[in-house]
Amino acid sequence: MGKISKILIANRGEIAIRIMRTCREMGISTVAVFSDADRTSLHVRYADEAYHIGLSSSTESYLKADKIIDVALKAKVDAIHPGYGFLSENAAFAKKCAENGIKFIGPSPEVINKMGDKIQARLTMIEAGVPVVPGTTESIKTEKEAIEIINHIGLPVMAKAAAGGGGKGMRLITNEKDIVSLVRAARSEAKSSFGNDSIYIEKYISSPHHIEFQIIGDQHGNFLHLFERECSVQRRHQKMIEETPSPLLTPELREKMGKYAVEAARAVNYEGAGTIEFLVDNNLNFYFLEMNTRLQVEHPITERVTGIDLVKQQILIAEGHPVSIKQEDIRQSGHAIECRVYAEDSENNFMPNPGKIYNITEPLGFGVRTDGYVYEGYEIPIYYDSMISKLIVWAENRQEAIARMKRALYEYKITGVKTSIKFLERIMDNEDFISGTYDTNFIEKHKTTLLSDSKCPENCEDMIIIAAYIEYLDRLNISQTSKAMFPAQNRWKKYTYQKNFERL
Amino acid sequence: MGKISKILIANRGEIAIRIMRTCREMGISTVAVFSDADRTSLHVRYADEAYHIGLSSSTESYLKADKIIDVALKAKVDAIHPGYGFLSENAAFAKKCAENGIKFIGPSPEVINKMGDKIQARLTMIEAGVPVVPGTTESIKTEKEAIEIINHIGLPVMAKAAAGGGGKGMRLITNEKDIVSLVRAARSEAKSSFGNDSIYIEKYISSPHHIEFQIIGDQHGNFLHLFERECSVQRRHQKMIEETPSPLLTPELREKMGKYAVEAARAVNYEGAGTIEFLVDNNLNFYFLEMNTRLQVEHPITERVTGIDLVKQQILIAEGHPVSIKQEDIRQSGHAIECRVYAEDSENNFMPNPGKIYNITEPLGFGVRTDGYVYEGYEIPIYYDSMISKLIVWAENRQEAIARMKRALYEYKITGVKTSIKFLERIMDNEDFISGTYDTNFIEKHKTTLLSDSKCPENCEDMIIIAAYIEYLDRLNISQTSKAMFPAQNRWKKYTYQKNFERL
Amino acid sequence: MSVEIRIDKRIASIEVLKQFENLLEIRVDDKIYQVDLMHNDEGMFSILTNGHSFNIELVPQPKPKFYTAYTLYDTYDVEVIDAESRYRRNRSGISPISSENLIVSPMPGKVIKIQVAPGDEVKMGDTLITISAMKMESEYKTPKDGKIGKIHVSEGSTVDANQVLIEII
Amino acid sequence: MSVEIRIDKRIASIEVLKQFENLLEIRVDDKIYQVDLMHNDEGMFSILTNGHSFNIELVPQPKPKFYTAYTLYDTYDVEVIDAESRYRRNRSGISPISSENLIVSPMPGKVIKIQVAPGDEVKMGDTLITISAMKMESEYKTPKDGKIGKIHVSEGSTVDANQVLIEII
Repeated sequence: MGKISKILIANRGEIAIRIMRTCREMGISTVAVFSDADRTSLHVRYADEAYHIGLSSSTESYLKADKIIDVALKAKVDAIHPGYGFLSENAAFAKKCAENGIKFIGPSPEVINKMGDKIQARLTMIEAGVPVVPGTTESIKTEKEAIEIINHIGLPVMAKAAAGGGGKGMRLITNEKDIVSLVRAARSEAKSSFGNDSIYIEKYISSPHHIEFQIIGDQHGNFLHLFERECSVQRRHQKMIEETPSPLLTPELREKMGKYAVEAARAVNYEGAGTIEFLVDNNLNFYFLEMNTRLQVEHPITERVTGIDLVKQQILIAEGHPVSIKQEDIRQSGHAIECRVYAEDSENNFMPNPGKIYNITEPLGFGVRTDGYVYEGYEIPIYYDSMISKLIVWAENRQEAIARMKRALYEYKITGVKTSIKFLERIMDNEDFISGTYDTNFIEKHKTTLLSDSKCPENCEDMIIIAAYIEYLDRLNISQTSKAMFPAQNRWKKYTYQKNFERL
Repeated sequence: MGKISKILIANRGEIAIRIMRTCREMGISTVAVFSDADRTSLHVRYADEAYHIGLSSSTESYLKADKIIDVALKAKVDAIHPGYGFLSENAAFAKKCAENGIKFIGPSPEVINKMGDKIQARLTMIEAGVPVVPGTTESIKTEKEAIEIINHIGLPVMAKAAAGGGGKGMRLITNEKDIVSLVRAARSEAKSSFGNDSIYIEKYISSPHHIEFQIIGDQHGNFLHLFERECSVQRRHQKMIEETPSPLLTPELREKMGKYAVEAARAVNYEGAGTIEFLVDNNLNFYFLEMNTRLQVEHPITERVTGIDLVKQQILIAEGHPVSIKQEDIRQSGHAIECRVYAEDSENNFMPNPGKIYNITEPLGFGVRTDGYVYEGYEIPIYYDSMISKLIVWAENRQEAIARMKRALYEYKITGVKTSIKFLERIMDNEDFISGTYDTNFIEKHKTTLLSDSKCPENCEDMIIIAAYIEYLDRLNISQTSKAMFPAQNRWKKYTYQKNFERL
Repeated sequence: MSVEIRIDKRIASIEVLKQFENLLEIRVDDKIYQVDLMHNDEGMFSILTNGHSFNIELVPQPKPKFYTAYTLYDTYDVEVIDAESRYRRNRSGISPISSENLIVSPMPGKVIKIQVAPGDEVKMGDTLITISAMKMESEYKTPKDGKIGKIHVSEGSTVDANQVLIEII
Repeated sequence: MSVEIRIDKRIASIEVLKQFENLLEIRVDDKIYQVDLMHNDEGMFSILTNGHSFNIELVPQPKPKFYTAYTLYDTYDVEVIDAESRYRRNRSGISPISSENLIVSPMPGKVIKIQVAPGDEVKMGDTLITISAMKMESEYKTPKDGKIGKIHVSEGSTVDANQVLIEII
């Protein structure tokens, strides 16, 4: 495969835009696809070309492999970048791309199959000598079978989508009476997220650390890792905060795990960017959890400490270039943290909160990066993920990075929908987080303090009362005069509420 | 001086906000001051406290030392950060701060006097053995005297504000008949910018490179430099683009100039962050030009390649901490470029273009930082500088940095006022800029191609015509029905223009 | 003109004492403030009082005179209570269906499944309806024993925030 | 309804041929386009035609039916010419004072100095007035010989963009 001049991005939201940014820097044309609900999404406007592919539900659009291949052929693209989620780990889609002479930016269908199917991946790792979490080695296709196996392994267990990732289709089962309903929920979510309701069961390791290694491999047998990401701050089994370096790892353990990660990539002759996820317990034992054969949501923190544009590497590798970086030259410089901003109601069990964005103020300044896709007036669709942006900060050390993240979260204002911003700010104030002594049980452990309502300081309530009153008077004023026909030069009003007071 | 808990920022615009960001990260309270024209400026809303200090004209507000000291005392601040411009290089103000027990964040009044007065600075450098540009060694206070001296040195010469900096109050004189009017203009601009109409005259070095070194010094006799900034892309003697490393410097020359910069700082026992500006000719001879005893507009590119927050260093030094960084540990990692976005009409001799901002789309993503202060609906005042934001990119190497800057400029959309964005984009496409072979004559040399109007590609005009027509129909519609009372749920309209077509 | 402002559960009285352009002297309950107040059409307020800078944004709710107020720290429910509101309040009395008799969707979403039919007897905790939003499914249960009344939605339909889904008699 | 659109110096005729919701078939001069067009109240347009994505923003000018159009590449002057505009144009004939008889400020600013008085004789190139904006002073010179007519501003006053400063008779 030679030079890529045009790429179709088979995705939406922030990741579609993030990929297009690198394409533009590389002089590559971009093609967007969109569902009914996404006609006004930013990725449609950012792309050079954009094509409608179906109804709002992702099974009727972003998961329709044939339709996307049709568009790719029509627009004459050289390659398809699948982003994360949707078809990114779908071997059949990767195969169809190849059959139609389109480069799928990612590993081969065989590798996707092997690593994407969590059960096969476990087997591969067992063969390669990497420690794995105890559990089933076969896929479970019926509810009955699942229940039998759970009873055999013994509670607590995790039920996980075999085709899954990103915390979707995953349920922790600790109580016998919940087995049926939770297995059902996991299978139903697996079906709706990945189009496949197979699940598998693992023994549940209580309060582990979730640490993953970024790896890349090219078509010439070069494999290397770009260090780890600590992803233990999770809610509903979805990551909320990631950082690198991990405060848990020692240099020795980092080197050891990095070597295993590279070996895992080599074992399947991996092409492109991928992630090896490990569970680490408090005694620093680690277990292979799964491999994600795609770009990860949290890839920007790795980019920030290594300086390497991962999407650019993906494209260069897809073009057939050998990786030009050497393992010993990759440095983990400074400290990076990512916070995921979800449209959700943290106080109400992190319930998704789609709706219309009223105003946005994005944080800026030294060491701050925002990867988002929503804009003022945008109506967040109910059909897709509730993550609306990622806030990434870098600083010379962890302490400074936390201070910078606090500042950035303070500046970040999104009104109109509820978001996780306040909740994330409280995490930055949490002592366990500040000291770096936390695991995947972190949010559960600190629920009470993290959800405590810190109202604003002295007189602030009174100022809101004053604002509401002025707003009320101002509206009265507008409806009583023809002022609306002569808008003020400056939208900040200086005189409009004067008239009312004369009557008081 | 001990811990600083509260800082008054005696400035406005992007630099006031940039300083407040670091204060917030350090847990320091911020106090803003504002003129009549700036009540709705962002720095007023960003600060913890804000006080009105006078009329719109800067001589009646931001240059009023006494008024600012009054506010500082009233708000009980520990220190004043002057930013750049305004009172930042005003020794009398620094002295007044000290007299009132307020720490001025910057060097002592004596050093400001010595280095801030360009003529004394030249003398100091001559004594220290640093090469300087040939010219006057005494301040010129009258028009008559200036003309005599110019006739003596011989044209071409530069007339410069003795108290100046930032290209203000500076005129190139090449033609005898222009001497009177240009000397007048320089003095008048010097007066209005710095409150002092003294000027000095230097022999004009044609097409030099403008390269400056960032230095810092603490109260304990430690002095170090943070490498250079190449600032040769200028228009109207004001910088437009800066980058680091400079494509001109060799490692040997960099080391040599860095040593001179450190010696210059040591010669005056400099405290805080400062800049040593050099002119470099094509034979790599360099001359001390001037020292700026304050934070520089273009400081973010230094922050980006070294990872060091310069405002944080300023504050730590003001608190009396010794600098904790060692010269040999400071790395110039990757490549950073800054583009200054001015509200100006590039096609019309870079005429300032104040007015009301309609919409803004800021560039985001990996390696991109925007430091600005305007927002949608903001009316840019006519009283202050026309720079509305700075776009800073970083990449692993210069070529990638240029590609990233092009992408960022492409994404950056400001409507309502004319800006330099298009002009900057064309510079990124210029072959001399791409190859790094440019000097201060760059813009003049490439004026024709840099101002050429590249209209948008095929069919684009027709799309504008269609948009205008739909807008027209939509407005007719609104004025004919009471629709305005029932706004659509989504602000993107799907149906509103249908009605009209039924009549067509 | 006597107006009160409700902020979350607090109801405050308010009165403007003096005004010169954007400088106001204003009383909130028993405190008197001098404020420098600027605001724009989008409900953004910048208030300076005694030097302190407050940024407040009022986002209008579908019901007139109801707002969500955003500060840098938190959000509040705000309502302006004027003569008209008071008149309406007094007239309306107790709502015919109190809120605990209604299953309401707290967010927009899509109805995946309705587990009951009108007339069904239900016991506290029974699941009545499943709503999906952003790939997360939520089951809504009845907070009390009772009989299913009117069902306002059907399977596959999309619902808005605060829409009534099912009545329990 | 016959409407023409002027874009910079080009005047184009336009006609909608078919429409279904936001999908339009539309003729511009002699070309026919199928477009998928979305826009909002702030004049932002997203147009897809033949797959290509165009982003256009129309910023209204003080004069009705006049816009500045922003694409990702450039800006254009746009005017909608309808029956009313044509009627006005025909009625008004030639403007009593043609633009070369007027000194107009191209930007907002402050009048620093007026070098002439009504009735003064001036020669082409003479400086008439000095305006300052953003710390840069600009001198405005007369483009022709003539006599100073009305002066619309005074020293120290602020001026808007496109404001008439001085008339030359």
